[in-house]
Amino acid sequence: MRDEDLIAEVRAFLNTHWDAKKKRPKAGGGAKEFRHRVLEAGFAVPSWTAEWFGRNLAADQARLIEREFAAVAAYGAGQDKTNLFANTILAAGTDALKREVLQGLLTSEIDSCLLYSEPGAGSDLAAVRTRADRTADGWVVQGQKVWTSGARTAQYALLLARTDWDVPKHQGLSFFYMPMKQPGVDVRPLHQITGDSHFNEVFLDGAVVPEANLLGNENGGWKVLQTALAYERLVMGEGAGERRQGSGKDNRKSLIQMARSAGRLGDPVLRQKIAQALAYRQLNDLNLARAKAEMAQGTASPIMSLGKLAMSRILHGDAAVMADILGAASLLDGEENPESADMNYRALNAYMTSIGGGTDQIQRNIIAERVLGLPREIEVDRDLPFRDSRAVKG
Amino acid sequence: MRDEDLIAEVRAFLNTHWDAKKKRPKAGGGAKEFRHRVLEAGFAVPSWTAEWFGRNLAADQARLIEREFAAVAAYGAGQDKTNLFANTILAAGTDALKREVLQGLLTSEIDSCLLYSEPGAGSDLAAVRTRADRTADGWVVQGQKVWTSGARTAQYALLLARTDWDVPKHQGLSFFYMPMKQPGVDVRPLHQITGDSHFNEVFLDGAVVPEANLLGNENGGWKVLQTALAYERLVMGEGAGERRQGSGKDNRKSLIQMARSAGRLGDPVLRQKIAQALAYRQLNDLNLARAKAEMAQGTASPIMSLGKLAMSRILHGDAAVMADILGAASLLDGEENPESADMNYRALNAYMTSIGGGTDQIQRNIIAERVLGLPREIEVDRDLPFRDSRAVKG
Amino acid sequence: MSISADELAAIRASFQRLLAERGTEADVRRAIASPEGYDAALWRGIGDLGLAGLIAPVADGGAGGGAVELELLMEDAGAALLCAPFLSSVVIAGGLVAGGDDAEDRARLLPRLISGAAVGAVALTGEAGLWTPQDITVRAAEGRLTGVASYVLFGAQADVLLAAAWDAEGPAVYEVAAGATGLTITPLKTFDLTQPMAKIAFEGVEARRIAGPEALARTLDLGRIALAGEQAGAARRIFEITLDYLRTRVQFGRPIGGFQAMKHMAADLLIEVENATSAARHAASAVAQGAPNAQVMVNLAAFACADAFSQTAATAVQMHGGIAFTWDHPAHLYLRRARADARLFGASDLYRDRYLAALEAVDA
Amino acid sequence: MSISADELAAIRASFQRLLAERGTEADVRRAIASPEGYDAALWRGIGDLGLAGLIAPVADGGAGGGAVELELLMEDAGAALLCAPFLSSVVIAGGLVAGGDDAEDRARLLPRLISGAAVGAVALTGEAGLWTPQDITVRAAEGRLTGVASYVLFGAQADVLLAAAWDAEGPAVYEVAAGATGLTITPLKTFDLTQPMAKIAFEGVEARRIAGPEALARTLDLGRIALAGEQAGAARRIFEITLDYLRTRVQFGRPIGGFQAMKHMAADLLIEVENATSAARHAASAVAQGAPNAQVMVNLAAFACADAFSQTAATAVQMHGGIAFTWDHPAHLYLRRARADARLFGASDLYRDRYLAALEAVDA
Repeated sequence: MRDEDLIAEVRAFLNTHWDAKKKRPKAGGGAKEFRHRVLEAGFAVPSWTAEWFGRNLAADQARLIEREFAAVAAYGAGQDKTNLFANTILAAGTDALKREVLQGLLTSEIDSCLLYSEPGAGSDLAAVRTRADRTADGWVVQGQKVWTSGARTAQYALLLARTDWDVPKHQGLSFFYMPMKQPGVDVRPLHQITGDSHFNEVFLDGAVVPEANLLGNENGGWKVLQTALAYERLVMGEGAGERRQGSGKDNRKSLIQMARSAGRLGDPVLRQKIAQALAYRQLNDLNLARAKAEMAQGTASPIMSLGKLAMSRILHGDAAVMADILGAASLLDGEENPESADMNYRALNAYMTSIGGGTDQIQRNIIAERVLGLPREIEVDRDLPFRDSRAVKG
Repeated sequence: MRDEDLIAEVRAFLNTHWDAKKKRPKAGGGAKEFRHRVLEAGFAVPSWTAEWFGRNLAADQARLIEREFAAVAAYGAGQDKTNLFANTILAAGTDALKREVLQGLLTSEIDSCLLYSEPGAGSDLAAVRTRADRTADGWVVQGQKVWTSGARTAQYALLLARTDWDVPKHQGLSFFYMPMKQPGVDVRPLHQITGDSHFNEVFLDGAVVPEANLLGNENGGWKVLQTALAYERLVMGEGAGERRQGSGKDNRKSLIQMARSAGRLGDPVLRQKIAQALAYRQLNDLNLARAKAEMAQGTASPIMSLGKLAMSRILHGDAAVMADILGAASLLDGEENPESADMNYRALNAYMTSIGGGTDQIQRNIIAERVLGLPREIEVDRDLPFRDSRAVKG
Repeated sequence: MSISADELAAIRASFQRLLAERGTEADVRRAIASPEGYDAALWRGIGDLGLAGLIAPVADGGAGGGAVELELLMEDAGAALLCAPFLSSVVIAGGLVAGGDDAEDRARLLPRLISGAAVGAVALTGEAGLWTPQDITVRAAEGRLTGVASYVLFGAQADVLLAAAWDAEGPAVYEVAAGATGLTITPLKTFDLTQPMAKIAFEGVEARRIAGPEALARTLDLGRIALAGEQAGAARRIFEITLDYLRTRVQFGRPIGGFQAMKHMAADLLIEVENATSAARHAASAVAQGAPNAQVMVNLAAFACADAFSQTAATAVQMHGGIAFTWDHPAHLYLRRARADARLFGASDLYRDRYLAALEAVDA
Repeated sequence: MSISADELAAIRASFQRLLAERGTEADVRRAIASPEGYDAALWRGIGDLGLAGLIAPVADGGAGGGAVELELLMEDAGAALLCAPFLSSVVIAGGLVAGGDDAEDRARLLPRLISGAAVGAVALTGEAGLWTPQDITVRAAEGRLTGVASYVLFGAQADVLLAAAWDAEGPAVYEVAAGATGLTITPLKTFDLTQPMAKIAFEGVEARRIAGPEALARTLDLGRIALAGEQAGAARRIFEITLDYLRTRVQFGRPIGGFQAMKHMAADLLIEVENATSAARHAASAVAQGAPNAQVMVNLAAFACADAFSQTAATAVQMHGGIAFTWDHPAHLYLRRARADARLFGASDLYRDRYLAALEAVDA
């Protein structure tokens, strides 16, 4: 298929189904229906096979579709790149599971959440102690998870659990796609330092996972998890974690305008700080643009791994400069002081990027080892049967 | 002895032997003679025993003597605190060795140098491969040392060498006080990045150390070395490494005056940088003052361990601010551009503090482990017979 | 100094005991949620111990302490995130009243402040919060104040209310009745939860002049030293909390304090913490001794302690990881206090500039 | 663009080959010690490959390259610490002559510059080296130049000597004969050993105007992009040298690259190195395309690449430890070049401010 033909097809589709002015589906059609149309047209996951809603398109053509959708702010396309859950299930799920959930995932009718971290297994995910035991009725799960966003609404969860305690820690884990709406799953909101309860604790006490919902092999969960984590980092590096807070450009304007309206844009010391904050953000944007261009040319780009760490400095730095601009007003908070409240929220929420999904410290290890090829960390319990490790014995 | 009496005695001594105006020994007396007088008066090492040139004074009284000497810029006192070599020999030397060299060390008639580091053993000093083998004529030494300052003039050297290859690396080392002026000791200047040749490489090929010059026990060298290293760090933390470059106060004046004469003391961005640089230096001075006060009260102070690391930031930072003040002139160098040359020298020489005598990274480990009590680094070769380690086998 | 070393040790021990018993993290959380906005019980305990009179002159019934004693106790207060009007009432309001010249004012106001029966608050800065004299917008004329002040610590809780206001002599200190006509006190919603603030509008409020510019400047320096001590103490405590976690939290089969990244962050923080302690204590003794470089030391302590506490609290969250991202962990309480303390009397950049100016003056 | 992707790849490959063969560290050290102060043989090699004409118009006998091609080659030049007047002669002198309007000047000067037969140098800034137009102290009147310029790259080696000088139109570009009366050229002792500089005093020196303010501004931007590329390439090379050392240097029984402190420093530097490459390349393409945000990008690249190279070179010394403190190790050659490059066209603080101003202009 020629690029021009594909573009024409996408434009025709959007013309028919999408109201570009009002940024919503055309008269009568709801979001759900629109997403179904996108799926049927093969635009949701264009690089996938036709068997699973795709069109076998090469990556660069798939990106053309995204671009057309982005140009009119339409949703539903490009999920072969962004939909963590669908991608993981496509890669590691049984056919039965794919039939059951893929369509729902791609039309946003199924929400999912992540059950990875535990109180005792944060940076060291391989030390999880939630157990899954095989029974005639499926896998029975027992344990406690934390840092789960969306757990209250999710119908399913990607679950990391231990299925063999007598082998070293990485070798006894399995990865599941667990139904959430069942007895034995207890979701409790976690009060965060921002005041939000974006995350939850999830207590699992006899929850059941059907056999068909095992992802990858029994005790092969660590490998599947790595794929899922790589997706997550990629998305965080592109700043998805702060999309709610506005794009890079909005942010830039907001720093400059904030200083201007505070009458401080002429302050030379502040100008240095604002410029540096904006520069870090713009440099990260340029890096991502270059990485995408390099990947489009078929070269693997090491830059993609840097985004999350870079974003951490950017987010903490932005909030610090905003506090400097606001001066004493940064003491304030609450709805009556929206600029201050926004700044303070950013200052705290920046930890979600510098801690969540692997701390900056873990992230630096990963970059040093996987990108730069430096020697691995010494892991004292790597080869111990998990049962004998400090994670169990304390 | 009452403080007043001691002070009176010191003042009388200085009145007799020291010309406070001209800052030199009084008419006729040379430096050597003056140092002998100081030693005889018991002022060189007042806290030592009378057997070894001291007066058994407590630390606070010993400090009184120093203060009187410092007030008139006289030298030779307080060596119980500052003379690394004399202290090490007092602590670990045989009586024969003490009789041979202590007096010369305390009157500066004997110069010494340090033979610790090797090309393959920098941060990891315990991996030295210079060997000392016991013979009927004493210890015969074979190997190569680097980073030795003063090696060309030194009559003696503190030498770390391996005396047992079949035990783990820390357990097969011995510490010696080796005569330097002998065949088998070949000193070659090392050209540094500053252009100086302050340091040397020392090639040892059959050099001999008399049996009496073993410090501490055979194969107990690591422990003696630690004492010597602790002294060195202490002295570096007080900024001895940059005493040649002028005191803190001089430095402060020089930054402010430098900016003033460059017409840039009003530049708000520069003012922030100058103030922060001066602050780091003053804070370190205040820390040292507090540590001394705490130690005088008998409390062990953790602050003393921080000086070298703090000084590293100070020295690199000072040079950076000076470069900012000088602006384009910092491109220049050489005698024709003394301010620029001084700044550039400082910028490079700062690495002597951040690398020499244990890098900042090693220093942070030491602080974390010894001061904060955090767990030790994992050392993979700690318990291996040295012969089987990567330092030998590669 | 009218307090001997032994007396000081006893006073400090009693304060530490009080804080250990009635100023725990649970107490802090209760105070935050209370309608008063501070820990009234703990405040009474401070009064009972006579600590509200710490720096009031002995002649006025105080303990006669100075900057040195104040700084040390503030280290303890900071470590416990004290939720009580100590800085506002004891240090600044008390300092201004004691620094005034009129015996009648002192007799009328000091006893209530010294006993802790009254909460004192002082409106010091304008709405811009710039902490320059020009930023004070309240003006005094014919015994009445007009203008707006903001960021007033314990402004809405005050029984004794003072305000800095311009008159012919410069920024002087006036007293207004807490319920006076023309006074509008608006509690502010603050990011830090441990120190309530208010905005105060004066519309021709009747006022009585109680001290001049010099007393104001002197008292503000005392406030800066107190705040520096608080920051030094708080920085040290959150650092210790972090060290404990590093020693006990196990990941990858060993305590996370064994990893170099954590060790190196901890070593760097130790320098900050020690710097803060040294800066606060030396500033206190420089002021107590009337040293020629007192202004150098006060300005140095102002930004060094602010930066040290901010950096330590911020890094502590990172070093803890996820657990410190939860509301129930104390790290964010320190972080909030650090961010507030760092702006309470003006930002570090301001003090850095003033420090350099003070050095220029000393060297000149 | 008159150079195709294939042609560019071939040009770059030939340059890289030349540098690998005749621009080694040993060659750099020889050049530094040479009486010429640069690598005359390598410079001839550059001329022989036609690279001195890289950005000259095809019509003038050049290769017709633009900012994008220039930036890429400068990455290679930076990596090898090129000791030759490429920036001075090819980019700035060549750019100014090609940017002039007079066909006779172009015909007289360009062929010698393009072939590499002549070394070109341009006196651009005053003795203060502030890199503002006001800082240019040379003035042109009645065809004669008076004033002093400094920090002139290859000023003492120049065959073709140009100078920025104020005339009625603003800062314009004049040519003077290399041996002209009234010209005093004093070689400067520089900290960086790889780029010679001179101070040039003009006392009524006969001069010919060859280009106006616009050509000067345009060429300076090209110079900034070239310098940014050089810094990006040099930062990457010294980073790679450091990585090699981390992988091979064994202490405590394992390669030092296995220690977290080293890993984390390396990861942070990788961000700086990638930032520099992205900034330099995007600035080049923004200028090549005449993008509306070209000034944003040029100013960003100016300080981002300077800071990245400076930080990478400085940290590289620290990461190597003692070995990099020796003259014989190449790290200090990179550090010296980094410190020079960061001031060559003005300091990072200047460009940060200009970057913000450019953003304000774009957003306005």
